[in-house]
Parts: sequence; structure tokens; C-alpha cells
Amino acid sequence: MPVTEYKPKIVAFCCNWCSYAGADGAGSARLSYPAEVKVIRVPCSCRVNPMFILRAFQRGADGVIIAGCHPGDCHYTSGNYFTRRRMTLLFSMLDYLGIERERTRVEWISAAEGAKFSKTMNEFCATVAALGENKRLEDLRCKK
Amino acid sequence: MQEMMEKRALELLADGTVNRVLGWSVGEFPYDMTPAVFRSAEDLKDRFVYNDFCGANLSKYLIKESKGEGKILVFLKPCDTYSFNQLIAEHRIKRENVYVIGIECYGKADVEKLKAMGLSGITGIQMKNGEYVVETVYGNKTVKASDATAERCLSCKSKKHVVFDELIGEDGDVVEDCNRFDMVEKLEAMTPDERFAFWRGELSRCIRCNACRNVCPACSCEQCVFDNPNSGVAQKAAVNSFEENMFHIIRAFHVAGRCTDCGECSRVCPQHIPLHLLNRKFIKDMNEFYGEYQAGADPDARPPLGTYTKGDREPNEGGNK
Amino acid sequence: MKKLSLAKLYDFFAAIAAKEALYLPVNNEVGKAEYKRWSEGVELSHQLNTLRSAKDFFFPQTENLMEFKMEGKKIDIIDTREACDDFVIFGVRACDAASFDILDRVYLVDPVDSYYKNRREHGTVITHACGKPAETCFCGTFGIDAADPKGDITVWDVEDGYVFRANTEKGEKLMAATADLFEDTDDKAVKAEQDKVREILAKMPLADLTTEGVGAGLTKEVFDRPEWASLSESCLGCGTCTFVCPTCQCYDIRDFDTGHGIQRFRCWDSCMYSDFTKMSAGQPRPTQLERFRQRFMHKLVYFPDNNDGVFGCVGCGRCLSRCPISMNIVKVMKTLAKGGNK
Amino acid sequence: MEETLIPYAGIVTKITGQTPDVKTFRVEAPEGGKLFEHKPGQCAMLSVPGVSEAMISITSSPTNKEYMEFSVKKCGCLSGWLHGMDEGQMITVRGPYGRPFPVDDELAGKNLVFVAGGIGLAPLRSVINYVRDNRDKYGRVDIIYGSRSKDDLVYYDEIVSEWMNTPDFHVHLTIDREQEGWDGHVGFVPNYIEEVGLNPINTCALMCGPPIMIKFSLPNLLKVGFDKTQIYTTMELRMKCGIGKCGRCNIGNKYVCKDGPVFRFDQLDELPGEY
Repeated sequence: MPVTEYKPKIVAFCCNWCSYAGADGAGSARLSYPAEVKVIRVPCSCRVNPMFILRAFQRGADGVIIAGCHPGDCHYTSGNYFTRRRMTLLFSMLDYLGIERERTRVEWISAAEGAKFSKTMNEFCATVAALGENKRLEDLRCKK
Repeated sequence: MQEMMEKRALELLADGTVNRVLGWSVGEFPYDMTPAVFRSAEDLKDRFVYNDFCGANLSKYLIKESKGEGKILVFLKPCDTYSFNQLIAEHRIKRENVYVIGIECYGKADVEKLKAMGLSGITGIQMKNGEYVVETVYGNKTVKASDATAERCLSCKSKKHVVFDELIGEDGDVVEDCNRFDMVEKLEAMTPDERFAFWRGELSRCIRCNACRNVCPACSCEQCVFDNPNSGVAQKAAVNSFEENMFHIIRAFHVAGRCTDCGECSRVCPQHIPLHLLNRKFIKDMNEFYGEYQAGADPDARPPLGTYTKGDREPNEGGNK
Repeated sequence: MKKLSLAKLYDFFAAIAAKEALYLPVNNEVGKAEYKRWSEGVELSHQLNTLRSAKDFFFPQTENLMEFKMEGKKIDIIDTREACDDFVIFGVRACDAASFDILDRVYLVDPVDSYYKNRREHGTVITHACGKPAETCFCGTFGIDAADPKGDITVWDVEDGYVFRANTEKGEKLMAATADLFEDTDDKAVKAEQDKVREILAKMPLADLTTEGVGAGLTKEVFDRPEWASLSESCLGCGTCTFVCPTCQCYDIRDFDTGHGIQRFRCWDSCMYSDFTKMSAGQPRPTQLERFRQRFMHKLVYFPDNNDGVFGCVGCGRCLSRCPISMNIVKVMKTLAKGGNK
Repeated sequence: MEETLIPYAGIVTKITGQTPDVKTFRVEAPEGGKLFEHKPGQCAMLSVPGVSEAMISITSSPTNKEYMEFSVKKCGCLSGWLHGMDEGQMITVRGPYGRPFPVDDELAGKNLVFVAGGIGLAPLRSVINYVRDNRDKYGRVDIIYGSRSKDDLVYYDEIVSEWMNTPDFHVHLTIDREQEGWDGHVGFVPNYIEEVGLNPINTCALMCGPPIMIKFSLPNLLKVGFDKTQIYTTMELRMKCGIGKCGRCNIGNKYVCKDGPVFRFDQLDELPGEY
């Protein structure tokens, strides 16, 4: 019997002005990133409400990553600075509740950094794959 | 204390400074006082009470009451003044319609602690000289008042009134070594597995009654996201562990930077979930990451989540062990 | 009446648990009693009552009703009900046992709620007479005898053991199955225990609470009482009283999209919540006054109106100790009894 | 009877736009025919899983043996969804719920007056068509129906082509404000009641419409000689279970879903004024 490799489900919230273009850049440079990464485009990384992250986990995500502009480069001047504070607190809280902190991540990826996008996603996928399925923030109703 | 408060309230009602008084009214037992609005001298004389069991934070009622006709007198304990100030900062209370009398407080009593000592059938509690003589149908028992002090008061952060129009009793100081983060630190020192087990045990008891939210002075939204049918999270189910996690994480997050750590959430939880430990985690993190901040202390201060610096720490760095 | 020696209580639990699920009050991590499933090593709580009521067993906080599979314009309806296994609840107090009768009057009248009925039929209730009532107890007001609870089997603490009395066929059957653990006894020890408890109850602060001013046929009089305004004034509109209440039976029906279907579930709801009666067309109960009044009118007037005078409260006292602002049915009843002819 | 709260699936075979914000949905069982039988005035719980569930009155007459109809005004969650869907869509239906109009008892042999405003005609239409199909069992019929404008009159075509041509049927239409192309009566329903000249003897009135219309129509009906025991109305409250258990539609000792929605006005007087 062939052992099917465990593929984690990853949700990536990508800022429209940088990381989303970075994903494009990765594509045009023929740099691959795992198919398990589902990209959701947001107007700014600071659009990501903590509830989005929790709901992603509820709906079966094993890892959630937010990718935004480098601090100082926000299209809206300061959005990502607020993202940074919010996510710092949220991730710390998830950790405090005993939920693996490696499942959540924030990365700053500019439109020019296709390679970084690809590398980040590959690394994040590998990290989450090593953790296995999300069991601590799951909603059994959503499991098949 | 009660006499002084009642006397002053009667004076202010009589001279027209205020037309209502927000205080506590007598209960069935010595420990179950209900917050109440008194509109006449007769009513005050009839029902007004103040004792060690008057723990409720009255500031939340002012959101509604301060919008009423005329000025209202309110009695605030030191910790309540922080909530009041925070609500002022958020423009939820009309300051000019409230007359605040700060009342000194050396810690409130928690009847649950008396009951946990096995005291039942309580018919009276005589309070004097740091002792409670608890009269029950099963006999009387004398307990040290300090043994019945509410958990939240044992780590009181401040005996100072940050806002008042006048004081009854002494104003105190901010308590520097209040140890209020001890339990948070203890949890942080645990392994993730232990922390997970701890919170699962606690949060799984949640019955989603919304008492924590409704009593919280920081939860002053006109419509809560959890009541909004269009939010996608307006589920009332208490199942499957996810719903409770979601509710409590998001609630704590929504009040982060605005929570004054008054402890009402844990006081009212019918399931005795230590909800304040979630809020305190945020407070502790914000203190460590962004500098000391006490919500409500200064209504003009920028809340940590409403500002930033260019060199803030990165989310991936982690805080716990 | 049969007697079980102190030492044999856990043998009795084991004998039941060998055949069906047994639930009993157990002290939880914060030292409060809650119902848990018994297994070897689990200890019976000696507290007067559980934080949550026993209604969960028949009317759980959340339960799935059905599922839908949606495909294009097509809807498949899937009945997800499963056969309920027999179970036993041990240690139910007189008040909670009486609450089952009240729930029955809602859920077992035509049209019968099949979800509730299913569980009710499979559950055996063993009640435990109260030995040490609390000041918040007022079951006597509603004619409930804490010293002689109903249920399929009643158990009394006596000096050197427990006395059991089967009240129903279900109870007889259960006792017959464990007959070898019991010895015959008379009712002397029970009578003594009952006398003791009734004497204590008479001394309780709420012993003289009456239903004066409320009851069947008083809708108009009570509804229009001006006191509702001050009574409801400090109500926070949370659902604590309704959720800890053994007789509150309102529910909501909601859908949850699982990503692979729609689950329709019902969950407890509270008339204290602002969205309870909210419609797109309007809100008949716009302020907490109306919502607060509804809860007490329902328990003290409407319910008796429809149920031969039986009140929708059993005096368990949970709301007295759990309400965040200590407003409760006792304060309401006393206020309504005062100057009732206004 | 046991109730499981489990609905039937029905197919919406026809959607008719009545007014700019009211559509009528024809529902049939997947194998054809009606999902269940009902009596005039009864309601059913319509639902689209994942959207919402709502109590809607059955507007078709029980004498219609082929299908059921529901007229829905677009105002909330479910109604919005229904208005956006296409024919052929399945929805779920459970019922029938509530007490009907007493068409075979108290109303039998009587003259009937129907007073309706806006979408309030929907539950009455079931009775009206039942009366038309059992014409010999009832006397003179007066229908006073008003709406904001001509476009807001539901079932307008049916009223004109069928109701107006039924023997001894007297239809009085009115709209709130003058409108081009309208040569009928202009004015509010309550006032129109006084103008049309009703004879209360051996007559029952059935009324349904917005609360404000009911509020002002009742005194006018009383003024022209009706007694509260002759006037019926149907009520609306938020409902969830439909079987008098979930507690939502509780008013006084009544549950609107089970003991209503049809009430006689003298019965309403016994309930607290909370609707």
C-alpha cells in the first residue's frame, strides 16, 4: 500500500499591493510554491481581522500566513504597522492557549520578491506539515 | 460608610445637584445586592445599601444613564473609576451628566468563598473588625474577612481614584507589586500541551450565556459581532470546543488595550471560568512589548492598538516558552 | 424500601455502569459539582446541587436536528437522529426532578417533540433527597418536598448508608437488576431524616415565600404593574438565569454551513436576549423591560395559566446565586406580592 | 402526533412577480402535487438551508389540489434570497401550522368582509378563493383592499379578472395617493371602511395588514356596527419551531404559531398589549 503523503491546508492572506504581486512574480519566474497554499487577496494586511484567522482554522486550515508589505512600505502608509501589533498579540494569545505557534506566521514580501514568496510558502508548508493536522483549533462539524 | 454615602446622596438630591443616584439596593440575603437607580429620598432611605459584598462595577450603567435627563450621582470604587475614565475616552459616557463620588475600597468580599468553606443556609453576616460572623441555620461561624476577599481584589492594581468629583474616605495609591500577572506567568511557563489542557478544561465549561460580555464596561458596542446575523459567527451553539475558543479569544481581543482589568468577567461567570486571565495576558504582552499602559488611567493616552512604532517586535518572535 | 450500605455505593454504580451510561454529580476542576459520566474512580460530589441543571440530559444545550446536502437546485434532507441508548442519572435533587415534569408539559404535549421524548424514554432518574438545603432554596413555595423527591428511584442518606425506594416500573427494574446489593429495611430512618430536613427547611429565609400576587388568570394585573420598570432596570440582558434554569425551555433553530453540507441544529436561547423576538419587520419587545417581564410572566402567570396552576419555577435557587447583578425571581415575586392591588 | 421539525423538500415551479417587492412562489412536491393539505389561514415554515427559516402564510386555497402558493415580500434574510432565486430551485417546507380561519364553523353561512392592506391580502386570499370555490356556503362578500399605489396591489390581475366577476363579490380597491392611470378610490383603508357602507348583521370581518392599518381600522369597523366577536385577524411574530415550544412567539398564555395566527379580536383583548 502506498503511503499517501500528508498535505497540510494553508491559507495565505496576501496584500494586494505587494505579496499578491509577489506571488505573481514567483509564477513568472517559474518558482513553485505548494498547491496546498490557498491565496486570499486582501487590500492590505491590516484588513485581516483576527476572526478571519480563527475561521480559517475552523474551516479546516492547518496553517495561516499573512503576507504584507515591508514595514514602512504600506500602500496606505501605516496599515502593516497595525497588522504587526495585532498579530503579535493574537499569535501570543494562541500560543498562550496552547495552540502551536508555528501554525501562524506573518511575513513581509514585496512585489519584487517572488523568490522570497516561493521560499516562504515552501518553508511554511514544511513547518506545518511537520506539525500535522490542526487539532487544537478545529471544528469537528467541518470535518468530513 | 453606608451612612456617609446615604447622607451625601440625600444632600445632593435635596440641593438639586443630581436627580438620581446609582448605587446598590438591599437583597434577600446579606450578600446579594442589586445595582439600582434611586430617584427619591424615600427610595434611598428604603433600599440603599453598601457593604463588603457590593462588588458590581457601576460604570457600565452610565452609558445609558448619563444620556438620561439631568445629572446622576454614582459611587465608584477605585477600580471602577478606571472603567469610567475609559468610557469617557471612548465617548460613551456624557461626563457632564455624572457626579462621581469615589469611595475607598480595601477589597470586596466574595460570598462564593464563604460557601466554599461549607457555609450554607446563610441568614446574616455581621461585619466588623476585619471579621465576619456568618449566621447560618446550621450555626454561626466567625471567619477572617481577608479569607473571604474576592480573588480579583487580592491582586488589586490600584486603590487610587483616577476620576472623581468628591471622595468619601481616603484616596489610595497605585499598587506597584500587585502580582496580578502571577497566574499568567505560571501559565506561560507551562508547556503548550499543559496550557492547552488547562484552557480546554476551563473554556469547555462555557455555556455562552454572554454574562461576561454584557457586564463588561469595555463591551459597549451597539451590536456585538456575535449578535450580528450577517457576521457569520452569530452562532449560539456551545459545541465542539471551537465556538467557545472563538468567542473568548475574539472577545478578549476586542477589548485588548481597553480592558482596565476590573475583573467583572470572572466575577459574573456562572461557570467560574477565570476569564480575566485572557485579558491579563493581553495587558501583560502590551506592557512588555509596547511599554506600560493602563487603560483608563489617562483618557488622553494613545491605546497600544491605536498606535505603533517603527521598531515594533515581529509577530513571529513569540512570547511564551 | 431497600438499604444499601455505605461501602456498597460504588458497587451499585459499577453494576449500573456495566450495562448503561451512568451520570452523577462530580466535583470539577474548580470544585463545583457538574454531571459527569461515571467510571471506576470517579467520586460522587457531596455538594447540594450542580452548577448547571439536569435538563441537559433531555434538552441538551445544542443538538443536531438534521442535515441538508445542497447540489445545484436540489436539496437532500438527511435525518441524522440516532437511537438513544439507555442511561441513568443519579443524584438529581427534588427541584430538578420536578423540572422534568415542567419540561414534559412543554415537550410531551401534542405535537410531541420526538427528540426530547426519545431521550426521556431512555433515561432513568435516581433522585437524592436533600440533606443540607441552602438559603437560596425555595422549592417548598411550589409544593416540592426536598425531603421526598420524585423520580424513578428516590435515595435518602441515612446514618450508615442509603435507603432506596423505587417509584416507577423503570425504577423497579433497575433495582431488581442490582437486588443482591440491597437489604430490606423499613422507613424509620427515612422518616427521621425527612423530619430533620423539613425542620431545617422551615428555618430557611425563603421558607415564607408565597405565590401571592402571581399565578393563573392574572395576566392583565401583573403585566401592567409599574414595578417592572425598576425591577428590570439593572438587568444586563445576559442569558445566565435562563441557561442555569432547569425549567427554561426556549430554543433557537439555526443552520451551520460545515463546508460539506448544512447542519440544522437547535440550541438554548434566552428571552432575555435582544434578538429573541427581533424580526425584519420590527421588534415587539424593544427594551429590557419587556424582555425581563416576559421571562417572569411566563414562569409565574402564563405557564400556570396553561398548566392547571403549575408554576414554571421549581425554586432550585440557581438564578439567585448566579445572576451577575443578583436580580432574581424571588425579588420579583416579593415585589409583586407587595401592594398587589395597585 | 410527533413532530420532528424535519421539513419536506419542495420545488418552486413558478415565480410570479406581484409588485415591485412581492413575489408569489408556487411550490410542488418533487413527485408532483401538494406537499401537504392545509386550511385557509394556516402557515408553513419555508426555508433555504444555510440561509434562514421563516413562517409564511399559505396564500393558495386548500381547494387548489395541484400546488401551494406563498407570497413573500422582500424584507429580510430569507425573503431576499427567495426573491433572487430561479424557478426549479428546491426549498424546504414544513407545516401546516397554526389555527385556520373558522371557515367551516363560525364563518359558514355568513356574509364576509375582507379588509386588507398591502401584503396582508396574502393570508386572506386563501380564504377568498376557498369561498369562491364554495360559493353557496357563504353570503355577500365585500373586499376592501388598499395599498400604497396601484403597483403595490398584489394579485391585481386575479382581483380584476376573477374576484370581480364572482357573483355577489364586491371588491373595493383603494390606493394611498393619487396616481396617473388610476381612476379608482384614493385614500386609506380605515376611512374607506366607513365609506363603502357595510352591513354588520350576520357578517364577519377578516382583517390583515400592517399594524397601523389594523389599529385604525378596528375602531371604524366597530363604528359601523361590528362587534369584536365578529372580527378576525391574523398575527405575525418571530417564530422558530412552529409548534408552540421554542417560546419565541409567546404572548400571554398563547403561542401565535400554535394558538394563532388567527385570533378573534375579543380574544386579543385578553392578551397583554405586546404586539
